[in-house]
Amino acid sequence: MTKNHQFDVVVVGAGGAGLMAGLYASKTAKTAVISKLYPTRSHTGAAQGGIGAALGNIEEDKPEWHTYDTVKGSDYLGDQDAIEFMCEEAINAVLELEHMGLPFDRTPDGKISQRPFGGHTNNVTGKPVRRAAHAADRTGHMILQTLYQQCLKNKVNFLDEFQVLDFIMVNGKTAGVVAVELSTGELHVIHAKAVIFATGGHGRIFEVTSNAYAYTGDGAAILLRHGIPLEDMEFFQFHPTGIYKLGILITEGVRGEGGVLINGKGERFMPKYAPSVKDLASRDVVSRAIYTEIKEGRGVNGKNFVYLDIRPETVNKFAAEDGRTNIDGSKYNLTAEQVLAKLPDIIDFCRVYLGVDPVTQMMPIQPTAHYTMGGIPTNKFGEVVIDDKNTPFPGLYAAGECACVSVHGGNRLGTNSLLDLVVFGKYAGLKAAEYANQAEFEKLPADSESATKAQLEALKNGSGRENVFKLSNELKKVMFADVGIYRNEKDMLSALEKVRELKARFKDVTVTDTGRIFNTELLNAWELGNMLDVAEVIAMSAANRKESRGGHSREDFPDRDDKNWLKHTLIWNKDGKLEIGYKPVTITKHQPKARVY
Amino acid sequence: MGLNRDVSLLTGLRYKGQGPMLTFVLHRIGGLGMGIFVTTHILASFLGGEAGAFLNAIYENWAFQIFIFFCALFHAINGLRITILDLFPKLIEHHREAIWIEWAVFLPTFGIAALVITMTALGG
Amino acid sequence: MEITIKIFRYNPEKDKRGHYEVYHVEGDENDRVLDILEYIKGNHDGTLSFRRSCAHGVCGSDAIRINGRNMLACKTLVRDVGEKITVEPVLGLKIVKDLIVDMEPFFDNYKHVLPYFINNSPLPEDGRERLQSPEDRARFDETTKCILCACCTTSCPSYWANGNYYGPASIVTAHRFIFDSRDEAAAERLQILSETDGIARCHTAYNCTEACPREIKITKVIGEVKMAMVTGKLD
Amino acid sequence: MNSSKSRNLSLSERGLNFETLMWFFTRLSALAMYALILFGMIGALVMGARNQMNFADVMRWAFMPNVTHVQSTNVPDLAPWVSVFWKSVAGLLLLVASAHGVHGLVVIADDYIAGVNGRKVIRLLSIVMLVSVSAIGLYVIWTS
Ligand SMILES: Cc1cc2nc3c(=O)[nH]c(=O)nc-3n(C[C@H](O)[C@H](O)[C@H](O)COP(=O)(O)OP(=O)(O)OC[C@H]3O[C@@H](n4cnc5c(N)ncnc54)[C@H](O)[C@@H]3O)c2cc1C
Ligand code: HEM
Ligand code: SF4
Ligand code: F3S
Ligand code: FES
Repeated sequence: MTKNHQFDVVVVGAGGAGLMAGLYASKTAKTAVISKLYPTRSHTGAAQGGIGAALGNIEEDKPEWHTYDTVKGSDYLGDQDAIEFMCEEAINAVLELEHMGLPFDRTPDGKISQRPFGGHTNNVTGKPVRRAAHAADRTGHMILQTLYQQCLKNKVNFLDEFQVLDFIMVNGKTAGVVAVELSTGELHVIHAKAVIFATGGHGRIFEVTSNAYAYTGDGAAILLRHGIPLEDMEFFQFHPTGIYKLGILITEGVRGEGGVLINGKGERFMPKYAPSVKDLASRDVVSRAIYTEIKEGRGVNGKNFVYLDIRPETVNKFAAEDGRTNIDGSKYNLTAEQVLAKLPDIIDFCRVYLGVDPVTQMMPIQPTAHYTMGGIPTNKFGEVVIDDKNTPFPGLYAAGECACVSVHGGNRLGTNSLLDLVVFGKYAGLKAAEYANQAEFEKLPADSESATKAQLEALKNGSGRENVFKLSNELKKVMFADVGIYRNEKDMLSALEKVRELKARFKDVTVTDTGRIFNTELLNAWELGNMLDVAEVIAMSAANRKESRGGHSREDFPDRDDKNWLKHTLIWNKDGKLEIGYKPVTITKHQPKARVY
Repeated sequence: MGLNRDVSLLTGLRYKGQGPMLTFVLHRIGGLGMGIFVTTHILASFLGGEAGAFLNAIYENWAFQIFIFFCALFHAINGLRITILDLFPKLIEHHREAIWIEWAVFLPTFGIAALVITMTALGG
Repeated sequence: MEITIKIFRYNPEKDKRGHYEVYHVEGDENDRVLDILEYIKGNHDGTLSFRRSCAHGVCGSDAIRINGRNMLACKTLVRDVGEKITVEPVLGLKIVKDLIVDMEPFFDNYKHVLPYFINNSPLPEDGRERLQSPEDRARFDETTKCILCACCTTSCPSYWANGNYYGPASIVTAHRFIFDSRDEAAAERLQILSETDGIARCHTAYNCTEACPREIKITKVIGEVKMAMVTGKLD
Repeated sequence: MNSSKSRNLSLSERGLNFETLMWFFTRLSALAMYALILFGMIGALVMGARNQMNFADVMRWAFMPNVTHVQSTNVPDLAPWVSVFWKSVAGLLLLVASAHGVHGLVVIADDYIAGVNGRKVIRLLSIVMLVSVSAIGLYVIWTS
């Protein structure tokens, strides 16, 4: 049995991007927000450190500097028109969040407080600048809560715990989505004029990850199956500081507050790799530095981790060496109380999961898979564009981590993702409503849910020779080892082969749960299908790009190659075969130059 | 479909709520016990006669006296703790210590009283 | 080490009532209870159902009863609870399947207390932020941490007795706004909480405070709201 | 900055309804009972209870300074105990305690009975109970 619904705009995903889109679309169009998790469970809630905007609340800052830092951070792969747009919009976006009630931390004179973050600099002096607006170390949590609350206030329609399984496309236009209601197992066909995908990333394809179980790349995989390309999928960010083994994130805010990285010999090593901003270099740079230390035998006790140290005495010693001062020029002096007040959740994570108290002990950390730079290609209004000429697909939008605008290019700057969500979520919502208000509903085909049914049936009726849990573990291992922080031709090709083998074996998977109500086993299996599809795309895009840029660093091509590779990768699924194409990068003011921190 | 939300008394009591939940339950029993006691007692004095004598016989029974004394003393001491913490919410952070003190006052007092009542009852 | 884990199982499509199933798995004292559940789902019984997402205690999906007390499966390590573990769904909400309960009533209660920022005064003329001193911001910091996991509400004896009670989580949310110096609807929220199913149903049983994985001192927070009702003081 | 301006709600804005007032009354009556009980206890001791009464009797007197409670002891002189003053103290304690106790029962009932009608019945019953217990109690105190 299938249930039908009709909305002008449907938003898939209720994280920061989805809620912002829902909030804005519902102002003028009949909108529903669909989410497989209850909205407040979305991964936006995990974001810790802050949201970037050149508010200049503490010291001089300008959107132009923010733009430049973002372009440089992206290793010149970001589209500069979109970056300019985002950085200009940033200030109002953050102020709007404040007006919605978001409890930002405050400066002594009552303004939104800001802290330094990796790659944020004063363009004149080159010194770190305080740009990350924050609410303790749970900025994402506060954004998610605040946006959800505003949606409740504005009576936005929610379909909670509905998982979207397919996109309905009619005559090359958007017609809706197919979703399963988790609590009943019933399929729902949701007829819509416009659909906005905001399903987040796919970091769960890696073994050590900061990402949620829900990060299985559903949105990207669904659209890929419908012939929509994915952009720059080889660019995946590995965050330097994840809790050893578990991958749980330790925010860059720790280094923003003065924390330093220490290797197995007890030395601070970042000055070697980034002489001017040191521990606050861009993430790809720091992750590689840690890896290099470990590879050269300077991990702790020969293991693959190093320490992050926020103990006040260490911080103050190095702050004095670096000449770091407070804004009024006085000596930088961090106290244990300040650590507790500014980083309460981090302290809590370390105590719970490591039994380590960061105020008196060092934290064992290793790089962890963190953020999907690539994704569904869009322009700066959130419209999905499907070719190298940026032709929009009618009625289809994407925003947030699943989208690739591209403002993050080869490497995302810390705090720019939350910014991306609110800015592009808003414009996707506005544009979708505008489109829906002048478009007609496409006629739904009679069998809109049949493909979905077939997919699910196949999972229920496989031969049972394979097990979802084992396949996904194999996938995670190979992706982390071979398409991880350092890459080379041989490993990537063998990974690609392995992923294809896993895809073949996936056909022999059977789910044992035959029930309808909360059949999480079935949906986990379906999600594994998405992860495999996405992983194949990543491995193939990565093997194809023969240079090092941002998060994509190759041992066999260690340098950036602007002559041949200053272009976005697009990858299509044509009848089960992946095809690669390219589109140019938009460059306005900032010509590529060497990237040193 | 699904199992209903009812929580039986037994299931509820088995929840490992630690000290404070225990004081909550005992406070409730104490309040109820006293309420019943006072009502019956007043009724007994009022009615007099046979019914009165019967009720009087119950509450003059030493075991019942110990129970009532338990109710009264616990309810009074715990009630004072609740009152103080409620009127000064800042102190609620120290509720564990407060409950420790409470037991430290209650147990010896109740112990001595129970002993006295029992000895009087057995001795007389 | 070998971990013996007893799990409450209920399949709504087959069973009339729940039962327990015991599993023996190899594990480490640093494993999360969630890791063990995942392992059992992957290797022993795929039908075992529970909610989870972030796996590090920030999304609030996996509130369950472990050894008789409410906790997040992802924030509880074997070393905290020992190698004999009993896992059951939380109390006071309808059990839908295995460890999954119907959260709707919980969120309905949440929606009851106007859980959103209300300020109808004009914005600052320069379009910038409303100002707030660090002290005023700190006043409600504690209650901004809530992840709506329901560990508190489903540990509350008063909520077990009466599902109409708004429950500690709703009061925590109300507190977050009542004591925010920028918010203007404290009075409405206090009126709502003064209803019979509101704050009067709290008898300071402290189970909520003990259960909160975000270490919010819920009973204290409730006490502050009660006193605000009596004194009218919001700072 | 609009900070540090203390925020206060007027009486009508606070949610000071019956429920809240009774919550507050329960705490105040608890304190009042403590005061009265201490007063009774000191009274008993001053009047020589130390010599003629045992611990349980002092307690009895404390919880209800009522002459009938003394009759059953071996205190010979009942005269000071029947004064209007002690009758008033006993009466006051009775009133406070029954209001406290009856509302306590309502609180317990409200925990389990959530229906609108059920709660109405409870309130009605509680008023009947409060009035009758107080009346009977006062009668007993005054006439004994
Ligand atoms: C630990 C951590 C810390 C971070 N810290 C920062 C930071 O400090 N600053 C910063 O800028 N960025 C940070 N980030 C990155 C940032 O938080 C994320 O990129 C961002 O929150 C993604 O938001 P989103 O709205 O795109 O997706 P999400 O918030 O993850 O939402 C995805 C939504 O899609 C729904 N969904 C998914 N698939 C389906 C489906 N098939 N059907 C229906 N619904 C579906 C989910 O239920 C969910 O509601 C951090 C990320 C992590 C993991
Ligand atoms: C010194 C004497 C007393 C003190 C300090 C005291 C204190 C309190 C307090 C603070 C409460 C509120 C508990 C809560 O809201 O959680 C309470 C409840 C109650 N009291 Fe008393 N009390 C005293 C005497 C009495 C007497 C004499 C009776 C009986 C007639 C009584 C019956 C009750 C009842 C029935 C409740 C409700 C219990 C509940 O909600 O669980 N109390 N008491
Ligand atoms: S107050 Fe604590 S226990 Fe209750 S819902 Fe919020 S986080 Fe969970
Ligand atoms: S457990 Fe319940 S009774 Fe009050 S203190 Fe917590 S809400
Ligand atoms: S899985 Fe997110 S809180 Fe446990």
